[in-house]
Amino acid sequence: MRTVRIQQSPFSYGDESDAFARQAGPAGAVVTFLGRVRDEGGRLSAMEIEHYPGMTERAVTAILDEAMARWHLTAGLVIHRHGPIAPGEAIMMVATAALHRGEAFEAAEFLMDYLKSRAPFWKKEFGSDGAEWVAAQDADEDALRRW
Amino acid sequence: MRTVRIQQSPFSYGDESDAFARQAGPAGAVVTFLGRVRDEGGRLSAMEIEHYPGMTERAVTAILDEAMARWHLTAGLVIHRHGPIAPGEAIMMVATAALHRGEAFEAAEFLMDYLKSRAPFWKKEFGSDGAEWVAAQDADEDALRRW
Amino acid sequence: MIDVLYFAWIRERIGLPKERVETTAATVADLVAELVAREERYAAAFADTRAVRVALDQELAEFTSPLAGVREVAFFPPMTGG
Amino acid sequence: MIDVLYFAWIRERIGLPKERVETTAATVADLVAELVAREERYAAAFADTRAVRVALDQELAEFTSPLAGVREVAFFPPMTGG
Repeated sequence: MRTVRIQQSPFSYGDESDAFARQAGPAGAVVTFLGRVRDEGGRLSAMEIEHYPGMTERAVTAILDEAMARWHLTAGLVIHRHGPIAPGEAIMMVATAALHRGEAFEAAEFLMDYLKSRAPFWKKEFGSDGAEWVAAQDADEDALRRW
Repeated sequence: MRTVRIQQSPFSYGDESDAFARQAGPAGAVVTFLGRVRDEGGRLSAMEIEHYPGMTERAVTAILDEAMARWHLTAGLVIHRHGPIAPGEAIMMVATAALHRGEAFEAAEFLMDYLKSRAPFWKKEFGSDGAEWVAAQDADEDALRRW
Repeated sequence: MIDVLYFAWIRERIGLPKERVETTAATVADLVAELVAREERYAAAFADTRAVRVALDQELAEFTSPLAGVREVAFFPPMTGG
Repeated sequence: MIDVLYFAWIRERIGLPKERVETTAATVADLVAELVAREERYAAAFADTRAVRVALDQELAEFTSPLAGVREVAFFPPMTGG
């Protein structure tokens, strides 16, 4: 079972995790990751995520398909929001289910590394110093090399 | 916030994940892991987990304390069941929260590796071939060497 | 005619998210050269092409990629999802 | 007097989860030797001590560890949690 949702609306980490585990089949291991807006010690008042409708769904689905094939996942999920998001709110989550824990963990880390620099999302931060586009980190690009 | 629960009763992965994320403070990254009883293609009818009351809580708390210090977690959680558990049911979960995803993932994997071979739990499987204690795997012991 | 899309700070510098462009450019690099020659705001957006990524019909591509048969070109900064 | 606890298949082979033992054994290995000399079921449980782990007062220890001051000794197979 493969699920990709690109949406503006908030989602419930608990409800999504629960629903994912229920439909994950005979998997012994489920890993979920939740990414949230940090408040950077109060300096960040909001974040806005721009994306590329159409390409986003294609790119995320391709990344998830690769992870599912490579680590023999019984289920995989990516939810990623766009639009305005407040500090503390969820930005995105991934979930992986596999027979063994090593596969579920590796697939989840792979998904995060690829979503970070290969899915067409751009973060803009609004804070007390004004608005600024988040710069890509060399470390994020380097993270892809291990896969 | 550090939570260790050793219990016989089932737990809800969704509710626990949600509650964990809510109290995880300014963490940008939350990782949760759910371990379940596999049905081994229908050959397994039940599992029973024996533990060492007293030592279990001490050992699990020590492992979680080490993970929280080493990866600067803002919150950490381990729930582990004992007693009879049916195929498909949850055995245990861990959750970690950190500022960055790398720390949350590493801490969760460390916790799993250590819980697997350093917390006093023993699994007995009941199946069509009778009952058998699960043997420890050399690979589980090897997994500790990377930390 | 080709659809050209801009995202994030590239969209902000050029001042629009999308336009139709009449071009006979053979490659992405040729198209960029045409745009840069048009107006200062394009020159500003493409001042450092190492900071610009390109997709052709919604697949990541290179500046050397040919444009033959392509209907949609998108320019954007390195992605920051997750 | 010392409390001795057994878990999993070691408990099953010996046939009880816990007993109080009168001993002057200096180390864990000495205690195991005393138990093995008692009855066949202890010999069966400790036949391969590479497959037996020990905890002293709820902390993992070695067969060479001294028993002085220890109140609770536990014997069990390699753990299989998680």
